[in-house]
Amino acid sequence: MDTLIQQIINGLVLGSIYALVALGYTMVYGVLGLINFAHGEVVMVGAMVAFSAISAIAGINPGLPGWLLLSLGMVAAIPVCMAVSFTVEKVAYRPLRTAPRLAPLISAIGVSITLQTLAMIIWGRNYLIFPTTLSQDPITLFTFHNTVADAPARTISLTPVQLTIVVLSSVLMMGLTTLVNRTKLGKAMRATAENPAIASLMGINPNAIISATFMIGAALAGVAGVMVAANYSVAHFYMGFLPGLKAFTAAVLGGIGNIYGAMLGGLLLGLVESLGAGYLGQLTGGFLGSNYQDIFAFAVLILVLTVRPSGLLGEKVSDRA
Amino acid sequence: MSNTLLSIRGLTKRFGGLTAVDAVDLDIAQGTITGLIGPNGAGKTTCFNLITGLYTPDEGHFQFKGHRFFPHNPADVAKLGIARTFQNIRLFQTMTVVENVMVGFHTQSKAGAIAAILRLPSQRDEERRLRDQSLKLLDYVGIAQHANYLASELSYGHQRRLEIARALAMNPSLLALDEPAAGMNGSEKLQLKELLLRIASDGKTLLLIEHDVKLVMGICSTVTVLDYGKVIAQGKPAIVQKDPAVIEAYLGGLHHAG
Amino acid sequence: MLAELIPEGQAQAMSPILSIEQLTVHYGGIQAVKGVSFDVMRGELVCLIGCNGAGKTSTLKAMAGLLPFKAKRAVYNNSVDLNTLAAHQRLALGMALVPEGRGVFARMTVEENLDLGAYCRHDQAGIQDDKERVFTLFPRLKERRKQSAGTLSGGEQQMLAMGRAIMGRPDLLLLDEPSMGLAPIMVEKIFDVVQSIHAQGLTVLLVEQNANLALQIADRAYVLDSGLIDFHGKASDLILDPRVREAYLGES
Amino acid sequence: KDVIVKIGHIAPLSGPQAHYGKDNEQGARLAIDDLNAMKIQLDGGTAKFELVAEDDAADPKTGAIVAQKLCDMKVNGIVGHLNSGTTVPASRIYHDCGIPQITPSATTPKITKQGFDSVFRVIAHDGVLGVALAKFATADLKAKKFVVIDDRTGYGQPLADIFAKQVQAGGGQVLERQYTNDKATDFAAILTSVKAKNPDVIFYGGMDAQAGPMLRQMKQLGIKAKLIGGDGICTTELSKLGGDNVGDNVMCAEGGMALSKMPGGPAFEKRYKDKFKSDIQVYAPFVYDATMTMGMAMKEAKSADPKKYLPKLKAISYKGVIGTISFDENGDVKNAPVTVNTYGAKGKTPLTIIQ
Amino acid sequence: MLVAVALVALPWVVGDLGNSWLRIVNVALLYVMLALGLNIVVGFAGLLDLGYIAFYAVGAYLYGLLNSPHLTDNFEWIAAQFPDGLHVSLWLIIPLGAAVAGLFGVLLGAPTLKLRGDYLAIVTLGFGEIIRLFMNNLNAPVNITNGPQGIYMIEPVRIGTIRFEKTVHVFGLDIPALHLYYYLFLALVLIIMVVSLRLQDSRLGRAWTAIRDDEIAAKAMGINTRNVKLLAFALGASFGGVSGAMFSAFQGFISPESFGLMESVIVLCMVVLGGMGHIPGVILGAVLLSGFPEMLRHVVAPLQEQLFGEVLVDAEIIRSLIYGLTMVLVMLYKPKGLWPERKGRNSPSHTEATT
Ligand SMILES: Nc1ncnc2c1ncn2[C@@H]1O[C@H](COP(=O)(O)OP(=O)(O)OP(=O)(O)O)[C@@H](O)[C@H]1O
Ligand SMILES: Nc1ncnc2c1ncn2[C@@H]1O[C@H](COP(=O)(O)OP(=O)(O)OP(=O)(O)O)[C@@H](O)[C@H]1O
Ligand SMILES: CC(C)C[C@H](N)C(=O)O
Ligand SMILES: [Mg+2]
Ligand SMILES: [Mg+2]
Repeated sequence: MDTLIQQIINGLVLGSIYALVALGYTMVYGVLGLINFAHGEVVMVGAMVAFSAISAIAGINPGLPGWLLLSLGMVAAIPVCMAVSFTVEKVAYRPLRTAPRLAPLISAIGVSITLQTLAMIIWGRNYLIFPTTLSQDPITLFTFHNTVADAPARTISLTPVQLTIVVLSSVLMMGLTTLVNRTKLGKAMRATAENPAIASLMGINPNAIISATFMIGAALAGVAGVMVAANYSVAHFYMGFLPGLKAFTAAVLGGIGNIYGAMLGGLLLGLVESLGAGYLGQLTGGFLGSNYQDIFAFAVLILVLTVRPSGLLGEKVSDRA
Repeated sequence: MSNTLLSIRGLTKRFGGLTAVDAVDLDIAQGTITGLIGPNGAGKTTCFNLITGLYTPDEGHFQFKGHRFFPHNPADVAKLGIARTFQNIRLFQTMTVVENVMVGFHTQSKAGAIAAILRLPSQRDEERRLRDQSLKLLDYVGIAQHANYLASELSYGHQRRLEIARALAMNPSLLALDEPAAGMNGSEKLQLKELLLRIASDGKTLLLIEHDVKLVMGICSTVTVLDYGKVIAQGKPAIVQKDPAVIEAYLGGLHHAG
Repeated sequence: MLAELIPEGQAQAMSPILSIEQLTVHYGGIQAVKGVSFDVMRGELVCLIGCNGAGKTSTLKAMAGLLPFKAKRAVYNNSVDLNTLAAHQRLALGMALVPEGRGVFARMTVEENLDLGAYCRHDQAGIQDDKERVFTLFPRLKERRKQSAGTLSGGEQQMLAMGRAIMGRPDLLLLDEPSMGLAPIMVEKIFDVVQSIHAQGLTVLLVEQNANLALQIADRAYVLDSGLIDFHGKASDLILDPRVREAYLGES
Repeated sequence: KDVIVKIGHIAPLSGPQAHYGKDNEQGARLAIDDLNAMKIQLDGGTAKFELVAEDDAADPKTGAIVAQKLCDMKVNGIVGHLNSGTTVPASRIYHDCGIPQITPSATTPKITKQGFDSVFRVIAHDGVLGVALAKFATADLKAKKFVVIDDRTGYGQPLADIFAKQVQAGGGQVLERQYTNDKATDFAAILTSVKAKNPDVIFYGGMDAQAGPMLRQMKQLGIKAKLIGGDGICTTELSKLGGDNVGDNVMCAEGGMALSKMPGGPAFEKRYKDKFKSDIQVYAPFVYDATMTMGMAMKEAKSADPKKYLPKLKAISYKGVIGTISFDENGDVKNAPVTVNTYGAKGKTPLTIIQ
Repeated sequence: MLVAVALVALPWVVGDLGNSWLRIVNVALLYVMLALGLNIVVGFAGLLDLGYIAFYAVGAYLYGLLNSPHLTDNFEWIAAQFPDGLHVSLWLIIPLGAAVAGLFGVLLGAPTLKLRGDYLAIVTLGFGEIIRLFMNNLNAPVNITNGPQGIYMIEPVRIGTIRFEKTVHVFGLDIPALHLYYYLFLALVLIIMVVSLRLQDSRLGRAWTAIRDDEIAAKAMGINTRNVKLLAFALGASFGGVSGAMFSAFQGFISPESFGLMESVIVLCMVVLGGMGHIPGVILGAVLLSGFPEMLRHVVAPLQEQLFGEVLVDAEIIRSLIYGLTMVLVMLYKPKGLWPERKGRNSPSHTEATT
């Protein structure tokens, strides 16, 4: 029981991060139909910039409390991420608006390699130790009574960092939904998503909307990057790859282009991975272990897509003929 | 009727709460031109989509050339001998005009992967034959001079003609045209009318959705009028045209007068 | 020369809202519009007719900023140079296009589409009034207000596209084949609408294949052929012109 | 007169393992400096050693291309590659063109069992390390219950397998096998399930970049078990990567003597830091020794010609930073000592040496 | 004709510059096969496949398992059947590799049929990863793939009595194995190219393009989209399988790390960068993207040395940077690829007609 609950918590923490990153994928996909392969790199940039900022600030003013440092780190990281994303869109994607569908994808892959290399030049190849800002000591939420003597305490716990991750991403996600549904910007985003040319006839500036979309996604990715680094205490130029891949998977699972889908997909993927790693052994009588965790996750994805070809919440694109 | 090519009974399609096609009965006689008209949103295109297997009917029975069939899958329907054009033109944009027509010959040809890889004489003959026939068809619809353009480079009206040529390539028993005259001016419509009549006189059966009343009334032997998914009138054009319900729902004053 | 073509009543409003000289439009290496000149006077209903592929759509798209073009002169409202204006800046200046093939936002509801038409406006009350006006013009849209536009029938989409343009309260409406794919009763309706909004003072540049109808409601017309203006004149003259009758009205 | 002696060094310098690669390269650079300082006389002149450093991106195919390039260049010897996966295909190429190769860090046992007499290794292979660690865990630590985790790489998996097998042979019990990958940072799920098993010892077959965060997460979950692992986690970096959960609960083995125990050890560490302004990652000392060993063989042979110095290399006995290096008939370093380290206030410290 | 002479002479010319160039050429040829295979799926049929490398892996493992001691070492009954070890002839392995990979293509393709565009991409990506993960993990409970350690000692290609090893005497000539591989790969590339060209310009090729342009219209033309798509998957996969088998033989060692996601991505880049759907373009893309980084390897460091007298920025960093930026720039300036197909009004025949 304790294990199950703990695994669910693990899954939620992981899933919150996936969801934050997946939102960026989904929003960009939504407006441009582009898989922004370089989105994972924005996560990395967020972590790296926060690393530099926090190290610098803590160097000047060692007495500052952790939460403040972390916030300052984010304040530094978010604009940089947004600027990077803005520039990338403008330089590498915008000229390809009318190009064949795969051209921007290849451009994005090129950007991804470039950003990684730049990060390697700026921050070096080594793993960076991300300063501890929020405590990583567990808060015990619940203790079970032991039935066996001398067994370790059976507890359910969560660290402040993890708590922050979950809370922060929930808040951000709620904010984003409001933005997209309630504001004019949101409507303009959806219009641009469908047809930028026609949107421009409505007086919407598609370029501005697309830039805004990229920057919002980048801000979320930046937050995710900082939180990932804070949670695992490491930052590395390659750290964007895995969350990027996972978040992309999550976005598709939920129905790419749909922001609720990204959130649901992210959380679900986190849970599937966590429960898969934790229980695959038991489920298969020890035949398959956690080495099949990713296979399991992909199998779930494929299964979902066979039943629902547009993801969980993706709208069925009606084929009017 | 013995010479009924396609007969439909009780065709029904619902989208959520909306019944787009509501218990439609339709008989198409061999060798005729049948008109399907009705106000916008009446369910005409939906009928086409149902007959050609793009949508699955909620209810309905079909008989084609005297045999029962159920349109599950567009490819099967096509093989059966029903070809269509689309209201919102659907050409193969990156292919040339002549290639588009050659795709239309898909069911008429058979060379497979092996034959193609080995360039068997039979395959080469077939290719040559297809190309020749395609060019003839393009000539037939009057756009042979654009054979090597990309389909996307054609203007709207020419794209419509290409769609007809592509559908004809399937050598269909029934050719279903969804608003072929849309976007054409009066004289172009006249040319189209000639083309359609020629196709009919060459032995094809036509099912025609069209909003140009003059055209429909001029060439159709029977007309079915849909409104809100239901058949509100059916019969000879001259009679349908005078039906008050049709005037009210579809024709309006202008055409009534003229 | 123009003066004599323009109906008496409108002579006082004889300032051009759109003035184009030597417009050319290219698609890659292909020239679709090869040097077209025309004017639209404030309050006029001008009609552009021509065969398939004559370049009508290309001309309108160029006006709306959807296609790059070259022109010796392309001036809107006496002062605005269209060469320097991005597409999205035009509606705010009063220029709206209802594109060929309607271009409704398929994944949005009818109502959202209408709201987007008023994207540039900020007068909530006025927007609401105009929406009601659109719904009165096209009751079908009111019935379908929550349906996503992609599932509307062709005719319904055309109504929506028109309605959406009206929501922007334009001064100049560019209409690309509004009757295409419409039932006769609907064509009648659309032309009524065009006529009535024109009567209310809106300037209209209408591209139509249904030359017969178009010439009946237009003040003046230009005839386009293979990317060039063949001739132009008063609509009431052109409708009787044998060249027009043969080539565009389908009478021999 | 200078005689140019080219030593090829190959490691991933781009991609996710670039930090290990650069570390290795820097180890080699130090050795090249030292060799040059020694003004070795050979082939009728003073040897001027040059390092040809190449990137194989940890990709076997690229590794083979680079190997071919170095063959074409007729380098005098090879130090590398870093990964087993690149070393194996490359070794065939070096062998075919008769260039001796010493790998400083590729630890798969098979490398030296291909029957190539020109392939050497200065590091204890996974067999040695795994067996030693298992002995240590069952005999010294008296641990009974184990959970074994590996990163599914060509390094971590065999090491973990050998450990698990040996532990069971020694009467220990492997409660569970868990797996992760070499790019992961989140281990909460597998650790939660490990926690339920309540082992004495967790063995990790993998690298420090994963072991560090893993240690932090063990603490977060309240896991008290000890973590032990091989040379991949046996780094000074680990104490930083793993934060305050890196102490005497962590034990790791490395082939060779502990750096701090060797005469040249601390000095080497300091020189490295001074020169490259960064900490040693993992294998730099091994690369240094491999390069030095090769240089020494040339010195003894008075020639940089492979045919001449290869016999000397086979028979060499060189006192290096990590211990005395001499090779057995396979080319593996002979009775390499294995040092088990733990972590204390001053970072990594040797605990015992298993001969 | 000139081209033919050039192609035959190439290895001797290039071989003189250094065998590494020839190895680069050989690897490029393997990529050409891969890219041509993927081109069928992506370029012709418009199905975005991000897991294509799985078929390469299947071919590689098939060859590896059937031509190495791995199976006989691990399965007694196989050893009993084949006391001399497994040696499967090239004439059998090529069709077998194509067939097995093709079968996998169909298996992978089947569940993706209903999916569109980018959903297809992620599912294929997932399949690719699943295959790699299976290869990485199927070393226990029975050791089928040897897991992350990969398969060693894979025999080189053998045609009759000729073993593609070191230098071979044929027709009284001494031909290095690299040259023989070159001719073998070239022959395969030519076959695959001709097959591709013929397929493209056929009823099937048109059906693929039709599906790519408008699936609904294609269906309405009576095209059985399911079968035609599966055929694309199968044919594309079979080219990948052949390429993989050749890679296995050429390399002598394979491990799952050679078949990661990035590899699929790179092959996709080759197809798109060269000119999707256009066979000469795709070949160009494959040659460029596989050769380019290796060319940079030979250029970047020496150039810096010439210009500045020393290597200022690490060569591999510049290499990655140029590689990434090139992809962006090519797309920006040539969004349809470096050598796209020209059809329609812009086609060569049309421009000729007008001038
Ligand atoms: N896929 C769908 N989902 C929901 N509603 C649909 C769908 N397809 C059609 N409809 C609705 O069904 C009704 C009939 O549409 P249909 O396209 O058949 O009309 P139509 O008679 O062809 O009209 P038009 O002449 O304007 O083309 C319309 O109200 C339309 O909104
Ligand atoms: N995207 C395009 N690429 C290449 N050529 C094009 C493109 N769009 C249109 N054309 C060409 O430009 C010319 C003018 O086309 P346009 O669409 O402006 O004509 P139109 O007068 O609107 O015709 P229609 O009445 O058929 O709509 C035609 O010859 C057409 O083939
Ligand atoms: C850097 C390490 C992962 C190398 C490892 N020792 C190997 O044999 O591959
Ligand atoms: Mg319709
Ligand atoms: Mg037009």
